[in-house]
Parts: sequence; C-alpha cells; structure tokens
Amino acid sequence: MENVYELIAFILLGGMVLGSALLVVTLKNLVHSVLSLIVTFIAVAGIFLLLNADFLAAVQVLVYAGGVCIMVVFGVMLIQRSDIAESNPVNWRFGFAALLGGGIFILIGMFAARSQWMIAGTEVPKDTVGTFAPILLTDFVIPFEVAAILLTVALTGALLLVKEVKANGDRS
Amino acid sequence: MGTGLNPSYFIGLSAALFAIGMYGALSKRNIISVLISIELMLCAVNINLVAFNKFLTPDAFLGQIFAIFIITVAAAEVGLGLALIIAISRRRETNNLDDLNWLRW
Amino acid sequence: MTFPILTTTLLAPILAALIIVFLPKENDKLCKSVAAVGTGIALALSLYVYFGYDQSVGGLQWVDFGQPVPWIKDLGVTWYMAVDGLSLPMLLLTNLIGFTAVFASWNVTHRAKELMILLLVLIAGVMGTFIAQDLFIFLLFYEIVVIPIYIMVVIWGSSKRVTKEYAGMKLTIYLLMGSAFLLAGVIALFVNSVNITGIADMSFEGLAQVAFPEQLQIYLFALLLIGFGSLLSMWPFHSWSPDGYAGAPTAVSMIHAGILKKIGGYGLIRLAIVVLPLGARFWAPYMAVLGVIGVAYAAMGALAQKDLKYVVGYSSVSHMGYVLLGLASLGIIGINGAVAAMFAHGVMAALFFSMIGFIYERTHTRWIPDMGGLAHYTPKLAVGFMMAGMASLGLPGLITFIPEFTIFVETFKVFGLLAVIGIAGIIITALYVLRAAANTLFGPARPEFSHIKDLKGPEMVPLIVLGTVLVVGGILPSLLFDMIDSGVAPLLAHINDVLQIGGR
Amino acid sequence: MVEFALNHAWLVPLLPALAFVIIVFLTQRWKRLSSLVSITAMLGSFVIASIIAYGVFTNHEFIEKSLVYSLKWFGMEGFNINVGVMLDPTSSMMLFMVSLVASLIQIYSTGYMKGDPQYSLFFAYLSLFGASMLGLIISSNLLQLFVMWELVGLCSYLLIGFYTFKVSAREAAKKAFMTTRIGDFGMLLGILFLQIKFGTLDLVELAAAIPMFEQFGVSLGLLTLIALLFFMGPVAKSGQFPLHVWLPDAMEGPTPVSALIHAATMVVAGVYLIGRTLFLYVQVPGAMEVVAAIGAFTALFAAAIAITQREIKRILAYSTVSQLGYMMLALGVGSLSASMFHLWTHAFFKALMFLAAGSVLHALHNKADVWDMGGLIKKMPITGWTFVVGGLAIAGIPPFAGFWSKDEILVVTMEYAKHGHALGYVLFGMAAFTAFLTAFYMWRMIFLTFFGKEKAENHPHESPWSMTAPLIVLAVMASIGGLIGTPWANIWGEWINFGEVHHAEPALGLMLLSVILALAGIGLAYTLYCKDGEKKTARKLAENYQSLYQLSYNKFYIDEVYAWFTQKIVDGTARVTYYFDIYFVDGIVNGIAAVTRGSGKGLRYLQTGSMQTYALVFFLAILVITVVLAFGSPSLASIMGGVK
Repeated sequence: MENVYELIAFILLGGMVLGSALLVVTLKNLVHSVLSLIVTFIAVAGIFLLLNADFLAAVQVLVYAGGVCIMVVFGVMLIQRSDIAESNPVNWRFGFAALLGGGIFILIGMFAARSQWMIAGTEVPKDTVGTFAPILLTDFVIPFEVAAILLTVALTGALLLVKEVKANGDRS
Repeated sequence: MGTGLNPSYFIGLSAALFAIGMYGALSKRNIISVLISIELMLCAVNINLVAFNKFLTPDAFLGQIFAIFIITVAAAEVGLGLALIIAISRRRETNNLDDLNWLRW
Repeated sequence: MTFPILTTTLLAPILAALIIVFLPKENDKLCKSVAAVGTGIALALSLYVYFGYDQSVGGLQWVDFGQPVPWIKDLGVTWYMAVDGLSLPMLLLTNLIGFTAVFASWNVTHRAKELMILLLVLIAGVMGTFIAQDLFIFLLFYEIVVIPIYIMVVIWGSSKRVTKEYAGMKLTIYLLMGSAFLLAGVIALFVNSVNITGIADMSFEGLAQVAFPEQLQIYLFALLLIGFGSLLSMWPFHSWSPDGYAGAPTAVSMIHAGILKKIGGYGLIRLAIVVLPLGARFWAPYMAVLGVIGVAYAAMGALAQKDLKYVVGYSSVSHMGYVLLGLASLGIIGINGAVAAMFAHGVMAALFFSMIGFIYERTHTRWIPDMGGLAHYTPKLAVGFMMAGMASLGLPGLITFIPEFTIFVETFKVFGLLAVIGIAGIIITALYVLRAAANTLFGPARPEFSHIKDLKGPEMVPLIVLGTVLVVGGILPSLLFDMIDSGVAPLLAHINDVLQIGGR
Repeated sequence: MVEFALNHAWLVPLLPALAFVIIVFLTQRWKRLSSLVSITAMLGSFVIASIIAYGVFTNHEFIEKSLVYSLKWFGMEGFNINVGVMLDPTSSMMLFMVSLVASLIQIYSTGYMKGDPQYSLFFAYLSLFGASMLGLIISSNLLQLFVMWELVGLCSYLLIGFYTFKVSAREAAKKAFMTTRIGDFGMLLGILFLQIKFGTLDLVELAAAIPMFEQFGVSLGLLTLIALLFFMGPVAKSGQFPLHVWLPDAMEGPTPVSALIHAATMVVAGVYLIGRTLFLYVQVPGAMEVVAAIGAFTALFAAAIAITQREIKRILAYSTVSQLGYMMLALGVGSLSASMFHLWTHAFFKALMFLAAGSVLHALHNKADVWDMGGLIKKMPITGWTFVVGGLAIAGIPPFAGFWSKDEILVVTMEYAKHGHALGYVLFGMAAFTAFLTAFYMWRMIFLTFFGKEKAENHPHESPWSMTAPLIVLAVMASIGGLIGTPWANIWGEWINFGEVHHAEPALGLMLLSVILALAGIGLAYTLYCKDGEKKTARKLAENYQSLYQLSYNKFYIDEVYAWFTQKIVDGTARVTYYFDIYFVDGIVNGIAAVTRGSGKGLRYLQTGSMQTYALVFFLAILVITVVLAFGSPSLASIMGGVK
C-alpha cells in the first residue's frame, strides 16, 4: 500500500514540478515567473523527500527557494527598465527550442523506459545526515573545502563586479 | 522493495524538467529569465542524481554528495551571474540577451 | 666525461638572456655585451668540444651525464645530448654565426634588449636541435626556434617588395607547415617502432635499429622529405626563403640562412635517410631532380634580382639544391660533401647577410642600381662582401669549393647528365654574384655616399671571425672533412647494411 | 743547396703568399715597405727557382722521371686528394721564367704605379698572383692545379678591375671572370670524369693509368669527350677562339698586369696545362686535331683583328691571343717541345713589348691610340729600341728568340702534315700566313708609334730607371733566349719534350720561308705606314675595303653576339623564371593562403555572438549524435547501454 501512496505522492509532486516549471518559462511577467520558480523548487524538495534525501530537501528549500529566488527578485528589480508586465518575452528561437526540448525529452524518456535497472537491494539509511557527514568530511574533504573557497571567491567577485563605476570608467 | 516506483519515473521527470529548462534557456530574451531556466536544468540533474543514489548506491551517498556540491556551485553561480548581469546592464543599458552580441565576427 | 658540457653550452645563451631580462632597457650596449659574452662562451665551449672529439673512435661522444637521462618514460624520451661528426660541425657553425650575429646587430638601437633576448633564445633553440640525440627533444627545440623568428621579423624587419608582416607570416607558416608534416611522420614512425619492437625508444640510435617495412618507409620518407625539404627550401617549397630573408633583420637572415636551413639537411640525414634507408632509396632520384631544379631555377631567379638580399636569398635556395643533390646520391662522398657544403654555405651566407646589413645601415638602400663605388668609402666592407661573394660562387681556396666539388664527384657518378645541369649552375652563380658585387662596390664613387664610414670596432667581428673560417676552411679542408667523415661513415655503413639485407 | 731547393720547392709559391699576407695585414700603410716586401719575396722565389732549374737541368734523370712529393690534403673512402710538388724540366723552366718575369715586372711597377693611392694593394695582388701562378706550375694534382688555376683567375679579376672607379675596368674584370668560368665549367666536368673513371687526380698516377684506359671501362669516345671538356678550361684561360673575348678587354688593368698576367704568365697556363696532360691527349687523336685546329684558327683570327686596331695595348692583346694560338697549334700537332719553347720566348718578348707600351703610355699620360703617336724613339730611346727588339723577335727575324720558336712550330706542323694528316697542310698554311700578318701588324704599330713625324701635342720623356732596367733585361732575353733551341744545337728539345726525343733536321727551306714572310710583313708595314708620311695608301685601302675593315675593326662582332646572348637569352630566361616564381609558385602559395582566409571570412558569420544560438546548436548536435549513436550502429548502441 505504501507503494500506492508513494506513487500518488510522486504524481502530485511531479505534476507540481512540471506545471510550475512550465509557468516559469511561459509567464509574461518575470516576477510571476520567479514566484512560480519557488513553487518548483519546493516541489523538487518534495521529490527529494520521496527519495529519502531529507537533508538535501532542506538545503533545497533553504538555498533555492529561499536564497536564490530572493536574490533573483532583487536582480529583477535592479535591472528592469521597461514595463514589468511584459518583462519575460521569448525570442525567435522559441519554436526550435520547443522542438528540441521535446526531442530531448522523448529521447531520454525512451532510454529511461527501456532500461533494465540493476536495483540495489538495500535501503537508504534513515539517519542521512549522520551517515554522509563523515563521508563529506573525510573522502570529500578537499572538494568540500574548495567549495567553501569558491563561495568566498564568488561573494567577493560579485561584490567587485557590482561596485559603482565612476564617470571616468575607473573603479572606485 | 518491489515498488512500482523505479528510476525510470524519476528520470522521466528530470528529463521533462530539463527539457523545460532548456526551452527557457534557449528562447527567453531576458537575461535573468535565462538564468532561472538554467537553475531549472540544474534541478533536473539533481533529481537524477538523488534518484540514482536511492536506487543504485544507497550506502555510498555519492549521488547526494554530488547534489550538495551542485547546489553549492549553483548558488555561487547565481550570485556571480546576477552580479555580472547587473554590471552588464549598467553599461549596456539592456537586458536583452540578443543585444549582447559584441563577441560576434 | 660526465660533466654536461653540451647542456652547459646550450644554457650559456639562455643564461645570458635571463641576465639581460634584468638589465635596464636604456643601456643597450650592456645588453649587447652580455649577449656577446653568452654566445662567446658557447662558441668557446663548442670549439673545445670540436677539437676534443676523438675522431679515431668516432660515434657519439661527450654524452651529457655519461648516459641518456630518462625524461618521459612512457614515450621513451630521454635527455640525450651527445655529438658525433655530423652534429659537431653544425654545433660549431651555430655558435660561430650566433656569436657574429650579435655583433652584426650591434648598431640596432630600437628595442635592442628584446632583440638580444630573442636572438639568444633562437641560438639556443637551434643549438638544441643539433646536439639532441633524441627525436622528441629534437622536435621540441625545433618548435622553440620558430616563435622568436616571427617576432623578430615583424618588429625589426624591413618592408620592400613585400611587407615585413607578410614576410614574417610566410616564413612562420612555412616552418610550421614543414613541422606539421614532420610531426605526422614522426608520430607514425614512433607508433610503428613501438609496434615492431615493443619498446618505446625515441633516440635516433634506437630508431635506426628498427626494421620498418619498405612500403611504410616510402610513405614516411615522403612526409619527412616534405617536412625537412620545406625547411631546406627545396623546390618548390622555397618561396619563403627570398621574401623571408628580405624582410628579416640582419641577425635573423644570418641565422636563418646560416643555420636554420641546415636543420633540414641535418634532419634528412640523421632521421630520414638513416632511419628509413629503403624509403631514401626510393625517393633519391626525385630528390636529385628537385635539387637540380632548385639549383638552376633559383640561380636564374637570383639573376633577375635587383635587391641585394633577394640575390642572396635566391642564391641560398640554389646552394641548398646542391646539398639536396649530394644527399640524394646516398653515397659517402656525396653525403660528406653535402654536410660540408651546409657548413660552408652557413659561414658564407652569414657573412654575406651581415655585410648587406651593414651596407643597408649606411646607405639605407639595398637596391643595386642605387649603389655603386662603395669600395672607395668602405674598403673593409668591400673585402667582406667580396669574400662572401667569391665563396658563394665557389672560388677554390675558400671553404665552399671543396664541398661542392665533393658533391659533384659523387652525383656526377650517380646521376650523370642530371648532375651536369647542376654543375652548370656555377656559371650562373658567378654571373649574378659578380654583377651584384660590381654594381654595388665598384664603378665611379658616388658623392651621396661620401659621408658613410667603413667598418670599425665591433662591426669587424663578423668579417674577422667568418672570414677566417672561410679561408682556413678553404686551405685546410681536412679540418672539416675528417670530422664529417668520422660521423657519416658509420651511418653510411649502417645504411648499406640495411640496403643489402633488406634490398631486393 | 740544390738538394734543399729541390726538396723545398713549395717555398717558391709560399714566399709571395707570405708577402701577400704581410702586406695586407701589416705593411699596407707604408708603400715603399710594401713594395720592398713583395719584391724581396719574389726575388727570393726567383733565386730558389733558379737553383731548382740548375738542379733539374743538370740531372738527366728528371727527363724520364719527375721529382714528386706530396702529402694528404683531405680524403675519405674512395676519394683522396694529395697536394704536392712535381718537378720536371717543364715545370722548372716555367718556375724560372715566371719568377724572373714577375720579379722584373714588380720592379717595373715601382716606377709605373708611383703615386697610386692603392700602391700597396697592387703589390699585394701581384704577390698573390705570383704565389698562385707558381703554385699552379708545381702542382702534382689536378685538383690542386684547378684551385691555383682559379686563384690566378681571381687575381686577374682583381687586377683588371684594379681601377675600381672605371666602369670599363669593372665590366672588363667581370667579363674576364665570366668567360673563364665557362671554360672552367668544362674543365671541372673533365676533372670529375677523370676522378670518377680513374679514381685519382694525381698527375703521375693518371699518366700511368690513362694509356690503359680500356681497363677502366672508358671507351675511346668517352676519353675524347673528357679531353675536349678538359680543353675548355685552357680555351678560356688562354684566350682561344671562341672564348678569347675577355683578353683584349683585360687591358683595362694597369700595364704591368697586362704584361705579367695577360701576356707572359697566366694566359699561358692553359698551354702549360695541356702540356702537363699531354698523356691524355696523345691517346685521342680526335681531340688533338681539335686543339690544333682551334690553335691555328685563333692565331689567324686574332692576327686578322690586330691589323686594324688602334689602341696600342689592344694590338698587343690580339697579338698575344694569336701567339697563344701558335702554342696550342704546336701542342695539337703533338710537340710539347715547340709549344713550350714558344711559350718561353713569347714570355720575354711579349712582356717586353707590354712594358715598353706601358712606358709609352706613362710618358703620354695614357693616350693609347697609335695614330696619335709618332717619332717617340727620339725622346724615348731605351723604350723605343727595346720595343724594336721585341718587334723583331715576334716577327721572326733571326737570331732573335721568336724566330727559333716560331720556326720550330712551323717545322713540327709540317712534319705532322707529312705523317699523313691532310689537315696539317691547312694548319701550316694558316700558321705561315699568320706569321706574315704578325710581322705586318706589329711593325705597323712600331712605325706609327716610334717613327714618322712627332706630334706637337705630345711631350714624351724617358721613363725612370726602375722601368727601363727591366726592359733592358727582357730585351736581352728576347734577343738571345731562343739560341738554346736552334735546330743545330737543340738543347731545349733534349730536355723538354714528350715521348720520344727526335732530332729534326734543320729545315732550311722552312727557315727561309719564315724569314721571307716576316720581311714581307715588315716591308709592307714600312711602305704603308712609314715611308708614306701621310699614310694615304693605308687610308685608301681601308676605304676601298670598308666592309672588311669594319669587320676586322669590330672584332668580327663576336662581343656583340655574346652581349646579345647574355642580355636577351640569359637575362630573359632569368626574368621569366623570376616572374614564374613570384606569380606561379608564389601564386600557389598565396592562393592557398587566400583560400584559407576566404573560408575563414565566410565561416566567421557563423560566429553570431549570440549565446543562445550557440547553445541551440550545441543541444541539437547532442541530440543528433545521440540518435545516430543509438539507432545508427548496433555496436555503438550497445555502448550507450540499454537499447537492444
């Protein structure tokens, strides 16, 4: 019975993901797109939960739905000059892009459907954080630290980039 | 497990999300819109990884760790990307990606 | 003999270049002096090595560190620096010309520091190709050579019939095209040798022992022939040579005509002929035809020129035709002659270009009809010019005659009438050299040149050094020939063994 | 001492060579010192050469077997060259003659070149020339000989063009070098053939090998070809038809140079060389006939030109060409003895006449036209009378030197004819007629220059002793130098010959003919140019036979033909080649470059600068590749996994 619930949950969450994602790329108003992006991210977090990745789901909500989306909204506000209602138009490529997207979906879907999976018999440990934190801090400690440095550099770089530019072109 | 849910479902979902993101990334004029479409694509990848983690290597946690790194990098990327977009739009007075074509012939 | 004297020789110019980097840009005399010291040390060391080589023993001597030092194990690359009778004359030639080229650029004031640095790097690069006994190192140094040349032509060159940018580009593209063919050939060579022997060995010695199948040898030899041939300005891959020399500054013309071309001939012997003797036997008649065409064609081309550098540019194509002809004979006399001719032509061409450089600095023209009577104002310059000219037309008593004669002896025997056409080239050569000399140096003194000064001080160095070599080499050819013979004879013995066993 | 000199014969060329080095590097600033160095060295060589000559001519062994010593110059497997010394009567005679004439001319030059800014350099060149010429004579190896041969050519080039500011001198020098170069090309081929076929260039070894040429796989035809190719060198160097054109022009050089190089020594090197390699020519009668024919024709041809020339040195130059033709003729009919004898006497009287002509030019400040001279003998007695001695010698009046040697040549030619060579009679006729012409043109010059009315505008004066002393010495040699080879006491023929010694009976008839011809020539010249003060008959003759006169005066237009050939054919080919090079060969090169550039130009429009387009193409490519891999090839599909 549990399988049925899982299936139902999957269908509901998947529907949310795809629906809101479609809204993201089709809505005319960029702010609306971003709002629906938040919905997508939260739904994806639900998918993560379904996949026994509770920590990741939390991160997803915090980083994406929280941080990233807020940042994007601010970005929109900073650069948008024209009418916000018409802020998310498409260009001449949308037909090709749609066809290509459809093609890729069909192709991957076909591969996925026809694949024979060698499912591992075991379950994901219940205590996810407790299990993978040691791995992260032993085997993956170097990437971990590098990621930390990357974030710092990105932060500094972002600051440097958006600093005001003086009239003569020099950075202050 | 014997569950009805197998990786194909999740891969299908992720493929759909990826295709949508790709459509957005290719067809939007607004730079920020392209950026968020790329986030969608990254999300699709994450779903894939986590699904594989659950079904193929639940003990090693490789998929989840990868996903964590991707989220980290993506966050940095969005930050830097937005900074770049703001800097560019200040100079170029546009947010239409097709106007940013000064690297052509 | 474990002291790495060859590597030291190689490093001397590099070290000088490094020192110059830290010198003040304004003090160009100091930069030039350091360059002169660096090349002087290299010259002294190479003289020491030349005269310390034991000809009775022969083979590779002065091996650095006593044995090849492994470098890239998977590819069998080793730091294998050693010399034999084939490398030594080339090494000596490089340093003779390198040393004099510094003095030939003594009057350059525009960015002299950078010029010296590039020049030293160039010299080191060329030197490396001649002392490396490892194919990979050989190619590495060859690629090092190309880059400074382009920069030097474009910055310090001069635009006449063609712009210096065009000249530099043509030169560089040709060299790179040659090296592309070469690289393809070398990779094929290496892969096949690993397939055949199962051992990765990039040394020339090792490759020479591999028995490549005949059909493969024929294909590979063609690749190498085009590669080295375009470097040797083999007809029809020669057209970079006159334009390139005309555009290049004096030092580059000297080094390029004097030594860089010789890498082509050297490579043809060291790699193409020795490693692929069956291929060489197949292609030898074609090489001879191309060589003869080069001799006659370029001599006629030189006759039509009015720009001094073009005259010498075409003449060097013509002389390289003799080298090719000598190599194509595949006999010991011919190859000895070809190697000696490379040495002799190097000295001669370097002297010629340095004198033309001095004339150009003084008169600001190289256009022969605009000159005349220079011998009145610059007798020493005229002596240098005449010596180079006489050497160019193969006057006995100067270093160029005996090598040419030696080539003729073998090629006349092997190719008969074909060689006669090549020998007839000496008439045309005499015609254009004498015309150029007569119209430049002799005739009524022109008042517009009355202010120009004769050679003095450091400017005399090219004349003295190269002139001495021209005369001594002409009077005592055995100094050169015994050395070359000790290097070529074992290689030829090996080739003859292969041809007899692997022959039909 | 004799032993020492014989064993150190290499000192003879070495001393002048050292003088050259010393002058160039040390004493160039001090003119007197330079000339002193040069003359001392040459005199030293002369002394050694005299001792050598004494040593050789007192020892009969040297007739049969020459003294040879050598050392290795360079070598490799199958090709070894030794350099060394080869002394036999011929080379000893040449050593003596050359060093004597060279010494005299160097002494003469101290007067003639006085005040020239390049005085030291002149002596340096003369020394270098002396060294190479003497080196040529003693060479024991053909390659060594060729080296020296080219070096004398170089000296000749430098000395002809000594007055570098003169365009004519420059062109003459170039012409001399080029013409001899053409000959050298043939000679080089001949030498190469010898090296390849016989494996050696050593004169002694070749002399032993060539008579057995068939054992070396050489056919008679090939040997003839070798001999003819080899002959090209002497043809050019010794001014034989058709490569004689450079020799008259070479008179642009200072007169001592004309005397030394272009009369007495260098130009006879060709004759000497053929004499040296006569062992080759006697094997091939065909080549011998060619040598004789060219020699006789040149003798006649040059004499025919000389009768109308106006410049004093040009007349002498054509006379030299003509006399060289005699020597070749003698060689061609197989007589080394007669040829060398004429070489010996010619060296003295021709050097004498050149030096005397130089003395005249010196006095008249380089006015060269004989028609502008006259009566000079009163003001310049020594010059004049020594010149007359030379004139008598060359015309062949007994007992002067030229008579004996010319007579010898006529005798051997006649003998050649009698031995069944029909060609011989023709040659003899040509030689005899040339003798008449020689006497005529030479005395025409003498009468015009030294006799007749004095010209008021000339202010001649006798030259200093440094110039007249050599004239006197040479005049003595020109008078008595031939007495060692008279048919009655032929000491010469005993020592210098090739093959079997044969004693020709004195041919009184021929002697008489030769004297009559000479006297007829002199008489005709006297009638036309001396007795007839206004020279009316001479002028009238020239007008009546205008075309012939022009033909002779313009040297049969040979120069024009060569100039046309060089300018039109050679230069034309050169230009065509050059245009072919820059338009066709380079056109292909530039064409490839243009194609590259053009395709780059076209392709760059793909670079739209729009990232989304790039991404579109990128994903499309992925899609296409995936489809192709998945459904195109089963083996590749298996790599993709899953798709069965």
